[in-house]
Amino acid sequence: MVEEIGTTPEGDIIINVGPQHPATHGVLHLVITINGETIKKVEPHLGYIHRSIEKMCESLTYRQFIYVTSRMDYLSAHINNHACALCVEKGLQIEIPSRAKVIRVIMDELTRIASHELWWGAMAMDLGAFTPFFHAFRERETINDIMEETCGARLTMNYMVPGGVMLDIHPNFQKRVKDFITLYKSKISEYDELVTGNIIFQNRMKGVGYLSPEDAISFGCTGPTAKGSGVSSDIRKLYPYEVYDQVQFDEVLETGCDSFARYMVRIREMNQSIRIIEQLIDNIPEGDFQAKTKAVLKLPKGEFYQRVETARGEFGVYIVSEGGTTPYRIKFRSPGFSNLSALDQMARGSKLGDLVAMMGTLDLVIPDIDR
Amino acid sequence: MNNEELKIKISELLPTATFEEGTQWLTINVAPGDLHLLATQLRQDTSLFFDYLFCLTCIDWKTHLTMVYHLDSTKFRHNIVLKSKLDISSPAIDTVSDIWKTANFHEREVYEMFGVNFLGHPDLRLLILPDGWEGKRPMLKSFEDPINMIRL
Amino acid sequence: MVIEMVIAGVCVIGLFAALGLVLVLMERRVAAWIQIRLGPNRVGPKGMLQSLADTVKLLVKEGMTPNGADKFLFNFAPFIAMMVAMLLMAPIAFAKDFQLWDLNIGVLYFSAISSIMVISILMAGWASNNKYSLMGAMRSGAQIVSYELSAGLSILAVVILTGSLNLNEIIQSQADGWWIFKGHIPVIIAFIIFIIAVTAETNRAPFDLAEAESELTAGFHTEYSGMKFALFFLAEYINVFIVCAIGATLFLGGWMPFHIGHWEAFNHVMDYIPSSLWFFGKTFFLIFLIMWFRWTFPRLRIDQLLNLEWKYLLPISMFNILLVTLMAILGWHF
Amino acid sequence: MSNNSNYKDSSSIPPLASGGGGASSSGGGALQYLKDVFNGLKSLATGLRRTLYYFTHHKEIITEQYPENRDTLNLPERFKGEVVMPHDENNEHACTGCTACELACPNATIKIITKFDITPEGKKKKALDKFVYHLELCTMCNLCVVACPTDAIKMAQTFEHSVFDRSELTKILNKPGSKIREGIE
Repeated sequence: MVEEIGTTPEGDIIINVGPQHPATHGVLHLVITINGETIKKVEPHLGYIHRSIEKMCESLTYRQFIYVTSRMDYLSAHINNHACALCVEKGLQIEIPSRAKVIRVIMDELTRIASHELWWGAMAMDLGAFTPFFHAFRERETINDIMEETCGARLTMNYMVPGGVMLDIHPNFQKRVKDFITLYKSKISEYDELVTGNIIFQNRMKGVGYLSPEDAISFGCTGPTAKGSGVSSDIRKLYPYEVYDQVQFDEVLETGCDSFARYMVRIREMNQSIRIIEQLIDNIPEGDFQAKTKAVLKLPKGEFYQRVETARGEFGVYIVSEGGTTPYRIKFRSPGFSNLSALDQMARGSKLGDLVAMMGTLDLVIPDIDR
Repeated sequence: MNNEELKIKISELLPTATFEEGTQWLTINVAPGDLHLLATQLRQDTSLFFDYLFCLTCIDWKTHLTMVYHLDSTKFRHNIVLKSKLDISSPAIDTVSDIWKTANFHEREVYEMFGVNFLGHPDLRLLILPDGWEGKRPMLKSFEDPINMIRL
Repeated sequence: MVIEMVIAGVCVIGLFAALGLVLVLMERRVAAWIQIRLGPNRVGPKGMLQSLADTVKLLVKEGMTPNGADKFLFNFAPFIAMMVAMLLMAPIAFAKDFQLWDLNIGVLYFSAISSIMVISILMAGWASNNKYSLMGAMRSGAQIVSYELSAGLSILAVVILTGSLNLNEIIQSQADGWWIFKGHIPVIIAFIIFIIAVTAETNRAPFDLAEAESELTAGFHTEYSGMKFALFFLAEYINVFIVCAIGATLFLGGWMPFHIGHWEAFNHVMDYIPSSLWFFGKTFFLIFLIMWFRWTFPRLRIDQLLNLEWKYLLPISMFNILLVTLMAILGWHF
Repeated sequence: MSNNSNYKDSSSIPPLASGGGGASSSGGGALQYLKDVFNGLKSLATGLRRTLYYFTHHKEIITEQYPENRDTLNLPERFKGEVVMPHDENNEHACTGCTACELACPNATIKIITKFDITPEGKKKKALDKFVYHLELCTMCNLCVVACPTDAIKMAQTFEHSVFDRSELTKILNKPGSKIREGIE
């Protein structure tokens, strides 16, 4: 008859959430211990999509390894590529043309909006509301179309190269981005109507997944996860790169420390990204889109670290060079990996349904965690 | 604090520490035995307050391993890098997961990829690799796997 | 007598199949339009035959029984779900003078039989030998038992006003106006509570915790496949139809046309519309309402679900019963 | 919450979380209770109005009916579908066989086989024999196109690459009998 399996000596049930589970958005495997509906422990098991990108990069040249990083956090592909390009440029000590800088920042911010749009839809779907997913995709598709026109791909662009960007922007680029901003502004109020203001949603989010500011720092949480706990961690503000020190934008901080605060950070961050794009889109300087670089790039012996802000938090590229054409060692500090480590602490004591809300607001991208 | 002040302060805390020149951030070489003590002081000293460990990794130099800790302070926004040389045959170092909780996962990753034994780590198990990969240390330069690795 | 029963039986089974197909298609269309999609448009004209194709697929699929499952209960559970749905069909008046079983305690019968539904879900969840299923079943048990209360109390509001448990008499009492208009505020409150409670009772989103696909993969029917799953699926839609039919009967006058007091001419025109059309129109309006909820709201958490019932719906409906009683005694209704 | 209180118990969850699903009450009198109920229902009605709008406005539908709209499908000219080698009307291409693309490729997608042609002056000259392109390995990173000194290859806008046999994805890009265009070094 029905046998007793998968229980702890205390009589708690052990459940495998994932690797094939609708709420883990990929192949995340969480082993959770529950007592009734109450979670006692969450233990992530990773590696289902681990491709050892760090080791792969050791055999690729400094031009080649950038495209691989699009496959990590595929929703922030531009920003990952950007970080690698910046790090290589730091090693080569070359200054890139200001046109390239502005294009890069616009692309980054478009990526950030696209990523947050997808997160918004997927998170609402985790909570059981399917409709927002499709509505979010309407706006996201517009960004993807813009990317496709200029970069030639929708998801893994490989557009940032050491020295600038691979191709100049498409002649339609500025017009289409402005069209997108108009569309976005007309639709963003629907997001509040459908999800943010909804009483069921607020109750599902408020007070769920408490993460104190001290813990957020200690767990190395960054991006909206830390900002939702009131921890200032925006690399764009703290250690500005490219033209972020020349544009006006606010670092979004919420003090709720719960899932709703993290949700609001992302919604407000999209508006800030729009603000940055609006400042830059009409002021793309004329000139080259790429600095002159040698055909074969060789980094001097040494160590180079570049931190950037992706849609999920701080992304770091650590290149150790021995002076050759390929990196001796590359370490990618991915935001999702650190953010995930806080999940256990957040989830203990809450209900099974809350776990979904927490994972939703951590915005986990599994290839980013596994690398 | 700027790099010079940090240098003086850290020299006071740990006289045996040596500093690297020409690096992006102040880089400190520490003996593995001194690391945990220095890390505790770096975290707790009110004028240093390195509360944010943003990167923890390991480099295989074929002759030895180097543990690298990148530290940031959310209060003062100064950064330092701690480095510690480990023996390649049986690498071991004190854990810092009691100081920074993020080190828990990062050390587990380094443990399975480089085989570094973190003394005092609460939960030193495989995190990313599947069962049966204990002690294989796939990120070492000497690692060979004819089945899963494709060389171009 | 026997021939009558056979005819009725065949009709009910035919109605079941037809309703299942129509409702599934309707659900998919409503979902698609709300989600700015087109919906099914491949099979048949405008995708009309999509649900038929799905049925064929489910029919030919292997109905697997997991190894560790309690085989008898596992295979029996979907049939209970279906039987309950069939039993509930009996007292419903589909049109004027068209009722399978004119029961003098029709309302009570409905309340009693619909509670049995939970047994099939508990059975399915327990017998599957799957932790997700078990949790879904337990959730469903807590949920259905709780929401029975407020569903019952809101039905009671109409029973108090009518003074009868007979569905036919309840319909007849609405000849000069439906209860939702005649009973104004208290009946409207009762109607809203009824809709919320039956949405929960039929395990529909936002109360679909028993399935909760983002938490429990598929809840109590995780292990079911093929025709056994189809029976659960069909039972869910039939139940939606039945509760909406009951709602239409009690609050919106069943097959009774829309009448306003003594406007003889207007009432006469309304009488020309066939009574079955009135019944199905009202029922499908309520079904649309429930589908509309499903595609708009996020799911509740289990403790919030129970809070909603015990802290909000139940006190309100108890107070409402008081109001209705007062109204019935003092004759404040129209 | 203090620094060290690691694991919150359910009592430390702010009151909102334990509030009802229909509304959030954290104390207060009957008036507050009714207000919560009303505000809750209002927020639900806002959402319902939005979805009803889309239910009734079919012009907003954004579905692309893909196989049917093949003819009108317009891909941007930069879209990276696969690597092709354009040939002109004389069956001539611009590839010198310099292997710059082969070196630039991160996945060994391109393999260039060269041969030696005899020029009219009687000298031996390196020329392209076969440009082997493994589409199944390609990640469309565009590095080969950028690396090509003579613009001999470019990205095509095709994207329907499914085949039944994997070997069909290995392509030879230079057409049979083609030769290098005059004047390209």
